[in-house]
Amino acid sequence: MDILSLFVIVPIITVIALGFAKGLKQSRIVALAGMLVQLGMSINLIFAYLKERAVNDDIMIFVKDITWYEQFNIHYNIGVDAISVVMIVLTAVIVVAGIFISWMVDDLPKEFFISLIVLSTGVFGFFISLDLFTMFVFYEIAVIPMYLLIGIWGSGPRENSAMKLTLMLMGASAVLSVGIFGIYFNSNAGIDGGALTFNILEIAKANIPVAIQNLFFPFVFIGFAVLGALFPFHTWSPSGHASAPTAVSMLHAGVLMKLGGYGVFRVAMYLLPLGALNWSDFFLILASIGVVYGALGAIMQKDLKYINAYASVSHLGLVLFALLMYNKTAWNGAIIQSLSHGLLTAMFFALIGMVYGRTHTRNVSELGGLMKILPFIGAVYVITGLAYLGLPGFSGFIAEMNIFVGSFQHSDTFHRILTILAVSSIVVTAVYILRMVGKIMMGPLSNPEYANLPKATWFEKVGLIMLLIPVVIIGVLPFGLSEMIKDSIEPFLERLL
Amino acid sequence: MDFSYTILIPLIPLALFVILGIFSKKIPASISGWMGSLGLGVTFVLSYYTAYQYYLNGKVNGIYQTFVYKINWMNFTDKLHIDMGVLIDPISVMMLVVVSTISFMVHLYSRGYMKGDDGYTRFFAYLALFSFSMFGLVLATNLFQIYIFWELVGVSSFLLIGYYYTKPSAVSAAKKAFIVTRFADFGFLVGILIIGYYTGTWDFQELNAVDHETGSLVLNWASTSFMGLSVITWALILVFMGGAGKSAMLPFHIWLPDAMEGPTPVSALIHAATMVVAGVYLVARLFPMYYFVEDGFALQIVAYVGAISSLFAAIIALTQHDIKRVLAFSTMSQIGYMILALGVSKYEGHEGLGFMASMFHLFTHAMFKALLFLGAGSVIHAIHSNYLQDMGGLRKYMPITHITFLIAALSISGVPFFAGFFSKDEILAAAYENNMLIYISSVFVAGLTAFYMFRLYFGIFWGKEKKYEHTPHESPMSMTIPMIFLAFMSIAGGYIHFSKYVTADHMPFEAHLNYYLAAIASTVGIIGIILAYVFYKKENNLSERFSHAFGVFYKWTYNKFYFDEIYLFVTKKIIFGLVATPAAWFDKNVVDASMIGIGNVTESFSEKIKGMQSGKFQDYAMGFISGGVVIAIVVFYLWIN
Amino acid sequence: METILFYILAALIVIFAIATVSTRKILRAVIYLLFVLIAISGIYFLVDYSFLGAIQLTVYGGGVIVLIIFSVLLVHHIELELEVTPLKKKLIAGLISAVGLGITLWAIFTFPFTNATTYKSIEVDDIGRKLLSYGEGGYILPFEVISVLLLAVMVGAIVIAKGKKLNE
Amino acid sequence: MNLESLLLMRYELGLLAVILLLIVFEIFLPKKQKGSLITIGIVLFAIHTLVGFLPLNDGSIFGGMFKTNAILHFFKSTLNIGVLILLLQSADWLKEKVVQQNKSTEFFILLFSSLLGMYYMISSGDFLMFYIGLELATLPVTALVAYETFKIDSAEAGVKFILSSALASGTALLGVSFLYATTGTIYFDAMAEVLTISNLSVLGFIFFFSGLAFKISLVPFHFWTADVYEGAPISVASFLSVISKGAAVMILMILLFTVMKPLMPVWTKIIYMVTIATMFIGNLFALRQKNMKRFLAYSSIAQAGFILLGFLSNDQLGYTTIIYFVAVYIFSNLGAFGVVQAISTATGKENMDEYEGLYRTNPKLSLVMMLALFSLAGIPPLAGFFGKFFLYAAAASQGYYILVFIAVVNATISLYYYLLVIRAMFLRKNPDAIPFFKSPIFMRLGLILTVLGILIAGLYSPLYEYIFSISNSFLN
Amino acid sequence: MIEGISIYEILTLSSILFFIGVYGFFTRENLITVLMSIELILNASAVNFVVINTYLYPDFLQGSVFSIFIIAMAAAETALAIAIIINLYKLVASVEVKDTQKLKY
Repeated sequence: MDILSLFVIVPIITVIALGFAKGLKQSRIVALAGMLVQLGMSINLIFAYLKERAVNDDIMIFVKDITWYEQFNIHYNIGVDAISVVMIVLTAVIVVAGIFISWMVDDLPKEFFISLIVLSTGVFGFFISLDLFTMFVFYEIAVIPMYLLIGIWGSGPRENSAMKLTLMLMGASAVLSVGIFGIYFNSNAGIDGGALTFNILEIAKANIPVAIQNLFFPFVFIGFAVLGALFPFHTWSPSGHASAPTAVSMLHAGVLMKLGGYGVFRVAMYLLPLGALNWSDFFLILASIGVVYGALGAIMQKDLKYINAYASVSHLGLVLFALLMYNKTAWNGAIIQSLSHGLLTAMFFALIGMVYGRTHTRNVSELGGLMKILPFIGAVYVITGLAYLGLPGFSGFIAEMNIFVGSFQHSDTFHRILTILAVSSIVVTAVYILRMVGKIMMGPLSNPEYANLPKATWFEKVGLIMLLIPVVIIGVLPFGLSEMIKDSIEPFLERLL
Repeated sequence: MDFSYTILIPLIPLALFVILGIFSKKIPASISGWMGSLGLGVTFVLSYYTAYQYYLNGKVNGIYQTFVYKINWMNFTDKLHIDMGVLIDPISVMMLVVVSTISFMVHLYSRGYMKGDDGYTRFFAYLALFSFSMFGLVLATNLFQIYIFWELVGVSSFLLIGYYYTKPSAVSAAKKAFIVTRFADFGFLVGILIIGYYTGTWDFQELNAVDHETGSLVLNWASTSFMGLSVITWALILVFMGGAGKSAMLPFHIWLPDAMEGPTPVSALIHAATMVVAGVYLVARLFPMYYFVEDGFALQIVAYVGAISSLFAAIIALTQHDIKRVLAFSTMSQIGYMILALGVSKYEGHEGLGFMASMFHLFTHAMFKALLFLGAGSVIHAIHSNYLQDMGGLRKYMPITHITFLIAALSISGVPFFAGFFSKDEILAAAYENNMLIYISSVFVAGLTAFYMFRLYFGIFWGKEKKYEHTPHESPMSMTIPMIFLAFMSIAGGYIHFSKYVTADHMPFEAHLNYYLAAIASTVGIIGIILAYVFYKKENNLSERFSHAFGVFYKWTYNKFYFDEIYLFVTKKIIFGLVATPAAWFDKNVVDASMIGIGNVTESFSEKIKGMQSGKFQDYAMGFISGGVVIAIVVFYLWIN
Repeated sequence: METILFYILAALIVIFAIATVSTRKILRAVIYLLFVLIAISGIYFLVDYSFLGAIQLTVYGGGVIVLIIFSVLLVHHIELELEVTPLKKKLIAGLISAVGLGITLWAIFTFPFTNATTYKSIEVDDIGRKLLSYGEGGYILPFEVISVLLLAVMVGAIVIAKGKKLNE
Repeated sequence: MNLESLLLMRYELGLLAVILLLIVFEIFLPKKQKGSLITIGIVLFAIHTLVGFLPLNDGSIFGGMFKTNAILHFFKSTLNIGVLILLLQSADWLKEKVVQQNKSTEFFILLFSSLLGMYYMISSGDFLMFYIGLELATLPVTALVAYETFKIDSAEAGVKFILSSALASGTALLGVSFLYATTGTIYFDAMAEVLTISNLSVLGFIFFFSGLAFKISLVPFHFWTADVYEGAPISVASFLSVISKGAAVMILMILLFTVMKPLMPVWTKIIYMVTIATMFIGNLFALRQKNMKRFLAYSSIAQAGFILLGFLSNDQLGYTTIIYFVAVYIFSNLGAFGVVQAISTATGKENMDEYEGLYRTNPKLSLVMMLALFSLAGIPPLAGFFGKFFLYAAAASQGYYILVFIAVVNATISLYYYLLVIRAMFLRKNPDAIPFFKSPIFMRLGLILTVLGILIAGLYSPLYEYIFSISNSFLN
Repeated sequence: MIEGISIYEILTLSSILFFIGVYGFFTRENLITVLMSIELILNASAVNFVVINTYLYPDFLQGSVFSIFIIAMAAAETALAIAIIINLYKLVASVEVKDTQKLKY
């Protein structure tokens, strides 16, 4: 059994095991066990990767290729480069943290963990697959459990939010599928005697006519970017996050939304480079609108989760923005940004969940002065906030600086202006983050009943600290990570520039 | 010679911060206080040792060398990268001395001042964090490192201002400070980006390298110009925007007065002596660039901003009642001095008087302003009020405070033989040589300074006693000792021959007092003192009469020329009201609505067409046959042509 | 001679067909239908396919019509007036039928039929052989299958007819 | 003509034998043991199904009136499995309702003879056999639709169905007569050679096509579907929507790609139009449905629209995908109908909002339903996803990207209403939800089979490989 | 073969017959009369087969045989239809089309 397939198999085994678990205690233990194994494997994967990479300079390594539907030349084809590796690690960390955070889920615990792990299976599979079809399969597997997770365990207008989210994302994947066919049926262009293929690396060898690329790039790009909350297709995210249970928000904002950026990078831009170049300006404008617009939207929100959701729109807009900048540094930044946003937003949702679980409100104006009552949560909240607004020493700073410096390497005014626009978002970010932190954590205690809220429990602490550690590590010692990522960006660079 | 050990200077506070921060619950107050002071004591010693070493034998044939120890921290592009390290040159060493001194003193002082406060340990953790960031800032080897620590300094100031986080005013002050400076840093960052792109480096040595033959920067860049100015000039202006933000220059000064919500030692450390002069330091750091790029156009702007700010602040300071706010404005005004001094300075030799003067004033000002704050702190400690109205006749209760405060006041007012006198005189000289207008305003400011300082002094320690709920008492040793030390410094500091140590081109020169200017300055100062004496020594209504006479002007001054209101208007009305709210509305009613709309349209359409299924099978049959017929027609149509 | 006969039959067919679908007396409708069927059998006789004509008469005249009449008597009393169809519906139906007819005729008349030169009348024993032979052009399989079909239909009809209420 | 050539008709003869055996049992079994007839019927049919798996070689007998080949084989076996599952699922409904009316054997006879008709229809070699097969497949079902003679709905549905289908077969006949007029033969092979595009032949084709489209219930020939499904007993509805539709699709494919090949430029246009109409109408109507049978009726109309996509690619992948999707669709739809059947038999409830909170009382049923619906909606890794994806691919391979886009849009719409059911069952909490009940063994068996099909048919590619290997065989 | 009459006339006749049946199917308000219209439709096709056979392709008797089966089929259909209609009559005491509109939308 090869090292990568395990990432899909272990979750499946866990799900089966969960099938036999009874009650909250067993289910959470089983789920935790399975995902800890997953986490261990992913940590191990880093070292395995580095070891292998030293001797092996293929684009993808640990490649494993099994023919699945030979008539369509569909393969179960997996392999990783640094980008996938870091994404996998991120996923594993957040899933484990999510399980800790939802340690006390009361209603249908077994089903909850099953859906959660099915979702993560999809994500892991998505990150390891090199075959468009396999990738697409895992993509939809990752999306569909959200419906149940939000619908059953959510709060507020959960049914509508779940429906909206699911339909918008599945609609996006439908659009995506058209794009995939467009790629597939031109995948042997320019290769005499080449067979149609879904294999990304194979398709990359073909030179698809530019007209075709221009035609299908929007499909693929939008198909993925909706998941990355591209303006104006982001509206599923605020309501969805607001209604979702904590762990799900964490997983969704932390990991699932990253599929968007990853897919754009790995499929849309890698396979349709010319189309990407021709469309980049248009989508770049959308992305930068999203960056500023999301931040502005976040200022006005009352509901903590809405604030965070719009913040995610802004920060993921930055990812797409950086990707469309066609610059090594910016891409590097985009990937680090994905990581950092994943961890930070997960922390935020976890914290919000804790606050909500205790005070039963997420309305900023009703909360206040919780720092005194919940010192740990308060402290972590402040730290997260500062990290989120790009304080040096945390991952967010590294990511943003890479993006800004990289984007600014363009000599034309258009990109410059957009870059400066994007930079200006750091101010707005500071505004809403401080507003939120200042209001709910500092100031006088808003409600005397909060005076004796329960302190943070051990599993909450573990969950938060797990997430905080990588944030600080990336923030203080960025060089290792960015070096690791950089040489995986090379092939994209060769292809696009 | 080897200065690598200086890396310890930032690292010790960092270690302190980590320990205190993580175990803030475990460590008892007494221990943490001692730990903090001890750690800073070590850095204090180290810094002085460094200074001694450097200034004594850091010269090679008459030029102060620059020592750099750095590691590569992160690579952006193959050219652009961030290094982390220490850079030892005259100004950084001088800053080391200042920062370590004040920080150490404040640590000692706080042990007394903060006694009994829950979160004592947290306080010292924050202080340590600040010291770490500040040291990192002054030792920065490149523009990006300075930016990083710039942000860290900002955040520690945020934490310390918001130290009493249950006080809404404190929280809002902290937010204000952070956001305003953050806004300024936006300019700073863009400036950094531009410099990085055009020069391909952020390293100070490369940026500042001066070719002495041609008298211009070695560095060359694609001299693209933007709106009539070269991009680098723009970059420098933007960078100065950041500096202005931290140093509370116009129009970013509004956060400074509110920052006084923080504990007084913090005000002394951060908002008087060290952090607020970061802007000055930044300009000084890049001085060659400022000076040489386009014949110092950017420098001109710097000069005027400084001058205007100093005048503006001094005027406002006349009318404030909160003693800490008065001090805050005076700080702002003094920093304006330094900035303008830099602005009017030149590079070579004695020409660079302004640079030297600015640094000199930075040094002395740090001492006496810190002292003033500590004094004010001990007063507040004694009577639990910030307001001048509640004070008076305290001299007999707290003699040490009284004396030290007086010394500081004299020093800042530029009375001869006190530290401030010398540094201010140099500044005025520099201004006189270069820009008459600025010179005149500066002299005027000197007078105002003397006046409001002594307004404070008389108001606090003389005048008639107020009702105190308990009789005021002198502060404990832990607080007075630092004050005494600083008092000593704010006299002795003046006798250091700065021009021998700190100059723009690292070459010592002989600066001597310009008696004629000095005379003018000191007379103006003394006039100011006398006026203050007349107005405030005894209870009288002169001041009221005066303020009535100046009616409107007084009102404007008292309200700080309505700057806060303007900002409030801009943020609340324009940003929130005219941008963010519409954005939110748009999001809800256009973007989201359209998404939902698609769904609703489908639903309603399916409701409309349900009549097709009328339940009458004959209609179905009609559908059947007509469907066939229609298909036939279409096909024949399609296929006949 | 035959030509005239054909036209007469054609006229009868059309007229009575229209009468069938338009009269309001249901029993008359049945009778008109009977006339139509008989006329059609006349056509069969004209094309020398008397066997089929005979079948037509027996099966339809003898079977189907009687069946229909019985059912009519079962569910109506005689002289029952059918209710009139709304005119609008009639118009739409007429329109659709007319258009359909138009297209059909157009298609037919645009097709160049070539009448066969050879001509032979259809003999009964010929039909019989074909129906019972299984080789090329033999029809025993349909013959067998349709028996199954009749069986099934019979069973179905019986089941439906005998269906007694559940509560009995 | 000898015996082993007669063995080519093994399926038909076997089924006929089953029918006759049942009649015998019916006659000789004492009254009180009539209940056991159900078991007997199912067992007999199971045996027949198993026998069906035995290898059989291709060939044509009766002067080419009856053809058989590998793909037909496979398809007949698929139909058998479908019917077997359906019987398992409807076993206890028969026990509950039908036996006491003493109509169970007839039920089997009618069902089987309809199946026999489909056998003949799909393996017919000329239009006569096709027509007879069609009628044999239809008429018994009309009886079955009206089977619950004490229910007005059932009777009404029966009337509607038999009259509409009579009209449809009449139209089809006219079409065939025109085709006969233009070609002079009713044999498929002969006609394929001489058929050319002319007004009359095209018109004939359209009339004929509309007759067949009626059975597949393509828009605008679909109107009967919903009413009949709603009125008919659930087993019959699912038989109509799964088995007879599947068979009709099969013969349509055979005819289009063999006999009607010369008309291809025409019928691709027609298919194109009809596909779009079918998908949209089916989905739009399904949105509003509350009655599960009606809901599934419209959903199956939409599914038929998706199936047509496969006809647009004129190559082996197209044929394979059509058959594959039909097989997958049989499993998925049977799953859905089975759950409806189970609930209806146990509680008599057939409305979507009566399903609320079902998961908390009957988790297993709800899960089966969810799998079935997700498979219909095309959610991986269930079989339906692969089927749909390949259908899209088939259409896209000929460059019909716009059509594919329309199709995926419709897939999203369909997902919406499938999720409505999921919502009712999983998301809603309902104090008076349907209480827990234990389904009898037959039902459970039937559902398990469908679930296996849904899970395996997609992930396990050899099935598709196998169909591909034989899918060309009907061409010659 | 009727002399003086080409196939066109006869096909026209059958087409007219067919569409009269269709018209009847559309408009009749009584199930039994609808049934009769179906008889017309089926007969039209039967006539077609016979005539086409005799006029155009007399060599094989395909059409003629076909028409026989059509008639048989028609009879079977009618029988079943009537059974079902009568069953409906048993339940609702009417055979009007308007009484078969319960299932809709």
